[in-house]
Amino acid sequence: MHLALFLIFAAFALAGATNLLLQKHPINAALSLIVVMSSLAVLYLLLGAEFLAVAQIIVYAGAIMVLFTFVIMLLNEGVEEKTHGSRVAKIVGFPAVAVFLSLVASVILAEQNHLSPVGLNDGIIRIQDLSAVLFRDLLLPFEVTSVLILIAILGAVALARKDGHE
Amino acid sequence: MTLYLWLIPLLPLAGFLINGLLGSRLTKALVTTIALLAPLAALGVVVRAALLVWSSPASLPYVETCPLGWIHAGGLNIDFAFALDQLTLVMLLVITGVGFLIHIYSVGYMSLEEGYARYFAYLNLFLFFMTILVLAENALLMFVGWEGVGLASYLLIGFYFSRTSAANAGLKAFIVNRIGDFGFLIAIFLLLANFGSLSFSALAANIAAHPELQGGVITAIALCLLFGATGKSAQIPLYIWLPDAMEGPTPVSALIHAATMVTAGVYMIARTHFLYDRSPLALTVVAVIGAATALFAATIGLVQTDIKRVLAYSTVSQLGYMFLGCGVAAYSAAIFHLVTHAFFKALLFLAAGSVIHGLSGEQDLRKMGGLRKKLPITFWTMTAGVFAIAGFPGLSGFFSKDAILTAAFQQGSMGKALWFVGVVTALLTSFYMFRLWYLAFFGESRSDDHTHHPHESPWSMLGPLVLLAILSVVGGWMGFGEGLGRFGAFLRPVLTPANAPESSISTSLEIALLAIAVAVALTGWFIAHLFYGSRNNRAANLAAALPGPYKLMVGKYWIDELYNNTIIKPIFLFSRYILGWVVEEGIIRGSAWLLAGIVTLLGELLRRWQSGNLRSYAGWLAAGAALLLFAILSASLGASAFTLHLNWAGH
Amino acid sequence: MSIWLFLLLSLVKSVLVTVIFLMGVAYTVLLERKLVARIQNRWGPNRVGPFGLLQPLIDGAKSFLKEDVVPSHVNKFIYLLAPLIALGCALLSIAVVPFGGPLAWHGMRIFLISDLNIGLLVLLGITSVGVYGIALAGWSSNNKYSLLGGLRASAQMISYELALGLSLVGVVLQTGSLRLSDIVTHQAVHGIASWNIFGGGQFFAFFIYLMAAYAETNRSPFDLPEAETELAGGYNIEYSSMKFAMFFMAEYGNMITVGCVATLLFLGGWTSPLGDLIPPPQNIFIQALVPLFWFVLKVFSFLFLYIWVRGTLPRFRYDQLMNFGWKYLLPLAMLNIVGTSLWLSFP
Amino acid sequence: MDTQIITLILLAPLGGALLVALLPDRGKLPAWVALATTLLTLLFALHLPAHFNYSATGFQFQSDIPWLATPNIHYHVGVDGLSLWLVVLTGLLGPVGVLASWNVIRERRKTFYTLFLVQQTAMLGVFVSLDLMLYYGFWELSLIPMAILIAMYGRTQSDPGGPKAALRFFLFTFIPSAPLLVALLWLYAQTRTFDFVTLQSAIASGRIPAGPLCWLSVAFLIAFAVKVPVFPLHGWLTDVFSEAPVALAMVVAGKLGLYSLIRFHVGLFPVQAHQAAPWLLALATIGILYGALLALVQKDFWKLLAYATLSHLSFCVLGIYGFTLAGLDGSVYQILNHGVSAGAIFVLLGALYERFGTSQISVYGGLAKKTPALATLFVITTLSLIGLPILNGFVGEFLILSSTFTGASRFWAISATVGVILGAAYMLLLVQRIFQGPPSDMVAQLGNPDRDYDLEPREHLILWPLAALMLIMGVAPGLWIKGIESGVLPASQTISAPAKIAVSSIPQGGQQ
Amino acid sequence: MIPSSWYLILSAVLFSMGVAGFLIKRSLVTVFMSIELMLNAVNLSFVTFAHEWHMVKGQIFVFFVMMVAAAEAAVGLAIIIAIFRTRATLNVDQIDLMKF
Repeated sequence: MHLALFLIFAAFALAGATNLLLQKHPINAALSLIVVMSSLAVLYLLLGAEFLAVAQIIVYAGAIMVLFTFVIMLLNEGVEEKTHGSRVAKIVGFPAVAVFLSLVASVILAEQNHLSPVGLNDGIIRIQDLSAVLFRDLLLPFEVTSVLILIAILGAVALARKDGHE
Repeated sequence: MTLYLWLIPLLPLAGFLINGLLGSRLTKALVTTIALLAPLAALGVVVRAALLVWSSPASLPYVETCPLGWIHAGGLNIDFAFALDQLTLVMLLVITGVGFLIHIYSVGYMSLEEGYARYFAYLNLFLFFMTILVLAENALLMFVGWEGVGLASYLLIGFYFSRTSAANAGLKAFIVNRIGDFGFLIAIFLLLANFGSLSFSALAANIAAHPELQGGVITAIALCLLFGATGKSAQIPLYIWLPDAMEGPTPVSALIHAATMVTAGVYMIARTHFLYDRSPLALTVVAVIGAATALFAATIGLVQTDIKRVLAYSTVSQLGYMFLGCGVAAYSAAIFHLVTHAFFKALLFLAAGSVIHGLSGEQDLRKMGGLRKKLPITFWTMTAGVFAIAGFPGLSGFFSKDAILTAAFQQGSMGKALWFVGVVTALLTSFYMFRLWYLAFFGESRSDDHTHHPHESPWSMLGPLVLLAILSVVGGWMGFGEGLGRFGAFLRPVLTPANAPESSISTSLEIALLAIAVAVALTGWFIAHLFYGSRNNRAANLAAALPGPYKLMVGKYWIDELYNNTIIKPIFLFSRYILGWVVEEGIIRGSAWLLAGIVTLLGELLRRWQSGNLRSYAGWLAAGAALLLFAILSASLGASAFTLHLNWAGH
Repeated sequence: MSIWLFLLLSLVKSVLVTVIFLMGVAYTVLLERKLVARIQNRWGPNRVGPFGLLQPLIDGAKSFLKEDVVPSHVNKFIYLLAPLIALGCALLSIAVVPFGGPLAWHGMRIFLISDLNIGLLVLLGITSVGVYGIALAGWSSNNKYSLLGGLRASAQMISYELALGLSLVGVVLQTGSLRLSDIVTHQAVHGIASWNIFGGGQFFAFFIYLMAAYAETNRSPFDLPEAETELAGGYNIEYSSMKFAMFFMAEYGNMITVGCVATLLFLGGWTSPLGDLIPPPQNIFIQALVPLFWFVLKVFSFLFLYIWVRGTLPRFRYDQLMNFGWKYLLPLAMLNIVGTSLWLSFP
Repeated sequence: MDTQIITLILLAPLGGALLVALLPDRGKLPAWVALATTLLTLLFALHLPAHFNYSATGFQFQSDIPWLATPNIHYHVGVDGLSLWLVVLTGLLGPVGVLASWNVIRERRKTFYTLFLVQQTAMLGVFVSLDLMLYYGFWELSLIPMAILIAMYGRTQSDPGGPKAALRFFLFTFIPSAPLLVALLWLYAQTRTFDFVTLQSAIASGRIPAGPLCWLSVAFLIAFAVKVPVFPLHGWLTDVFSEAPVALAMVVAGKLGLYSLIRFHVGLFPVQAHQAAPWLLALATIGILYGALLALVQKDFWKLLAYATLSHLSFCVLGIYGFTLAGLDGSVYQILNHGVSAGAIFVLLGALYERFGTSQISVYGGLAKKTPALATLFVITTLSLIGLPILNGFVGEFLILSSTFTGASRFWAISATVGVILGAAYMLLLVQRIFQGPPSDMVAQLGNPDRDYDLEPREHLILWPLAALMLIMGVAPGLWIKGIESGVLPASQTISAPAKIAVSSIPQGGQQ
Repeated sequence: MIPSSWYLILSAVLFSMGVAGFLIKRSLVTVFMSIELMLNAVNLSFVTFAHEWHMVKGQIFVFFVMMVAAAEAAVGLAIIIAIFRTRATLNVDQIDLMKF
């Protein structure tokens, strides 16, 4: 069952990602990204991270991607046209990506047997534990992040406001 | 007993500060009172001291030390210490006395000048430093006075600073003096290095305690000091500033450049004679320089036409006499000549000043003449001065000059040569002095403008003249007798050379020498009369007959030009071109530019990287990531980073 | 018990709940029409069946039978996808709602499809995804009114989601759990006195939740995405027949869902307002049905409130809406959290 | 109080900077605030000599607060005789600088005074910090505002005057301070501490191998030598002098570098310093003569001043690397002298530049009639600069030269003494060309005759105290030297006893 | 029971796809999306390791990543709007003024 779920949603994720790459239209890309995120949420669930799973949905799917779609609608962005900006991206970038992927994969595969397998509901981390750590040990980072977000909101407002009035 | 020596410099200083800082706000009368009170009070203190000392000579030398020291650093301790002994007392009397007279004279002379207060402030400042110079108990404090009087003379020579020539003269004086001071400084360093002390008494004691010390370092010190002295006292090779110094107001020439400051070198040699006594070589050098300068300056004086310059060169030559005296270890004689010279040369200058004042600024002898009637008092005082310097019997110059020559004559064959030079110089001296006398006062006026008539000076100027005339007539008698009589006796405790020449020469020979001296003086007068006594052109003929020597003398042997072309110009050229262009711009700046250029070039190359295209950046980023990862993996050989993490995680 | 039995039971429950839920939706529509009619002093639908009780069936049939028009200028895929998302989210959210007492069979609760210990969060998550339906619909139908409607919808829903979530925090703080049934049982003790809205002192929270819920479900007075008078129907202007019906059902389904949530979180869920005054009945069936009754009662009273407000209040202007959301509701919610935590930390 | 006073001294200008930054840039308000601040700082700084224990060596008024655990950086400040008067001098130059830029800085006063005060803080910090990392921080901080201000307020309109000079200054001073940082970190890696005293003992104990130490000392030496500047590294000086505002130019050279040389080069690496000494003596002497000769032929008085400064500061270097007590006294004293006299001359030249708008000496001439007070003060300052006795310059020069002669090297001492002659030459030449002689065209046709071109009260307020200070420092150097000596005593004791050759050793003395 | 390396591989692949998306996408918005994709991939491996070592901190980290991502999205999108306002395009190949 676990295997099945993993395979299904991993497939979803990969499909979504591929679609993201292939789609020419931003809105479709956004949708496929949403798919990826949702399936990732399920994978989190499988990994026993309930809270994160829901947070993934709420924050990513529910907020961030909505923002994306909102912006896409606002700017009414069409299909992206084909332009040739830089050769570097092709000449250097893709081989680099390939190398990178192969390296990481090799490491992971090499270290496979050091890793313990994942059961369906082992190592579930309860929200209580999470919040305990978050609000006791890591209170300061938490607060700092909140300040960061506040600043981000202000910055966003400042940036997005039209220059004309006030 | 306390002599309040510290008051002697401080009173003029007070005068300087008052007049200098707020002189422009005070009334002229007030300025004058302050300016005159300062030296008068100083004179009073000196006279009081003199009287006290006279009653009890045993109390000398008398030292006053300022309780809070001056320089106490790293083992060398130098205090503000004033010492009074016979030598100092004599000098102080001359300085304050003559100085006071000249102050009075200046009141009349400068009455119409602007910068009246400034003038007197400078004059007081000079007195301050000069008294410090003579009162100083240690070499460094003496150096303070030494440089200070240089400053004062700089300021006073450049008094008419809007005249370029005056400004230049002041600058020249200061720089040349600095060059001399260089020697003085080195001497001080040597003293410190070898004796660890600068106090004259301590030094004298040290030298006395080490009879084995002869020549060597002592010679070095003595020569360095001599170098300093030549700078201050205008001897070869550093005499060149003194004639130019005549740009200053005449009283200044009288006070600083005739009577007092320029004699500082003589004073210093006398003060440190315990060093010279140990170094015959140094003494010889002193004598030779003195004699040479005397003759040399006299020859130049023969043909000068500016009345003040004639006097200036005669000053140089008289100073040469004093050095000659020091050089033959006849210190008292030198000092004696110093004193008499202070009298008559100050007199001469002041009289010349009176003439110039009467002719409203005319200094050229060729434009004078026939002033005997118009300026009678000036004429008579001047006459006294001329006869005194020419060395007519009974007058002050006669005694002192003769004392020096006699002392020289006793110094073996070398001494004879020096004596001969001295005699020749005496001849020349009397000649050019009488030449001046004739040109200025006899015949009829050669002035080209007859608009304004020469007028006698006010009494504020004539008073000092008369006083000085009297002094220079009778002043010599205090040195009359065996070994300079009373004067010598007074100075003996200080100035007896360690190795005194024991030769008291036979009376007959002494008479002969006197006769020669008198004869020489008369000859000079006669020749002068021959040439200038009546209207003729013998002088011109002679000049035409000997064009070479004449040009040479008129051109002052082109020493100035020589220095200018061999030292000053090269230095400037070297600095401007070699240092300024080659080294500074070329090497130092150049290397900086080179560095900057290289950096810029690299920047040019590297900035191409920044294409501004997001995707190319992304490409490089990815490549970097891959590279980094590869590096990390290859770094953790075998056991890859991963297992390390696992172990760290405690699995 | 075996995985297969689990799946089977879940399936059965889902089907039943969905059917009942859709029926509920249909009759909510009827209820609204009736009530609004009475408010406007009319007789609403009363022709079909007694008191027009069969009206919903007719409506349903009508929307099925209508021609399904797909405009040519639309982005077809998304145009079709949007209503599915909307309805799907609406239906999904009911899955975690416990609508009956803790009666269990083979260890599985009967009146609850899935009992998650993060049920509340899941609810929020699903609601947050629900916005896509409207937004995409508005965009894909390639029409300026609908685009405006979509933009309005997404902006408004994102903004009010914050207030909504924050208003629930107070409750969660009091219970210490995100499991809905825990929250309910936590309020069960003294009946109405221990409901969060009263005993829990979450009255402001309830108010905020109410407002936010109106906005989240695009109901008046916040129904700007579909403001007929200005946008001629907003995001669903290009939709017809079944697809339109889907949006319709989604909207009312959401209404019911937020009603359930309000009931669970503030109004004591299925527990009786009288608490233990009435001794629990012996009969197992009555014992099972009494809570169900209470629950439905509460939900429908909440829906009544909804409709009442719609019938009486005028529509906001958009800037007013935003101001209200960001400048009043959000700070109020935060204050509520602070107050609650203080009250909890100093009992 | 005694432990907090230094912190107060540091905080006063910093707070002032903050205040200026916060207050509006309205009229002269920033200038007034800055003036008040600097005066307050001076007041605090004067507390130090008042309560200083002159008999004791070592640091006083210390406060040592751990700042960071890793790396182990402390806020450790304190003064000894060496830094005591430098702090006071910096405090004194604060108000002088503000008043000097009173009218010169007309726009963006706020920026100027803020940065000026920050710079003030940084310099004070350099003098008082005993933790090397703290010191380095202040050191860099002292460079940055300087560079910015030079770039912003470049004097000549010939763009890019300011920026170019700033860039040059930046390159010259920043590049060498990078090796310095490396050296500091290396030391830390070896000793796990940045504390000056600990490091000193650690190095003295010989725990650190000689080879690296040599390199470290070189890194230190170069970083400081550039800032002094020592002879070949003075490329930035002329540009900065001819560009920088007076208030900054008067502090840019000298103090910091020389202090750091004594404290951190000689203090930390005595052995290496000894090895380097011959070279430095040579360089110093060359610098003296070179600067003097170049000053002799400059046509622009800022450049002249730059080379003069090179010459004067080389005297200090000469004194330091003679390693005699008197020499070190003299050097530190000469730093103070230079601070006072150069400050005055800068204000005076700045006044000239402000009035007549040119630094070409040839344009001036015969100015003394128009501006008597200016001329008088100029002459006084000049005299102090050329080391006329009973003014401050003489004491320092004499101590340095005599101790070099007796203790270190007669040849260099004599050569350096030649510099004294040249010094007099170029300074008096400057005086003559500006103030004496017939009035030049520019002076002759000065704008409106009724305007008074002489000094304003503000300038009198700056200059007369400085002039008085020159006299006092020349007559009673003991007041300062007794403190300085307690400070430099260790620096000289690690080396050789003050050179005093006993009378008994005369015969072998004296070969020139 | 499946090996957690699978999750890791998946996350690696997703990450690489994100990078690739960054490289090939022309529209600023989609480029931004690719970044989000990378973040998600990394989050996945975080969660995996958190599960692997039963460390809460791993999940906390993801939580923080999410928060930061939210902030970043807000600012980033605002920037994008601003860019669009000025340059009227979102094509990264035409937005390359920030070059030498």
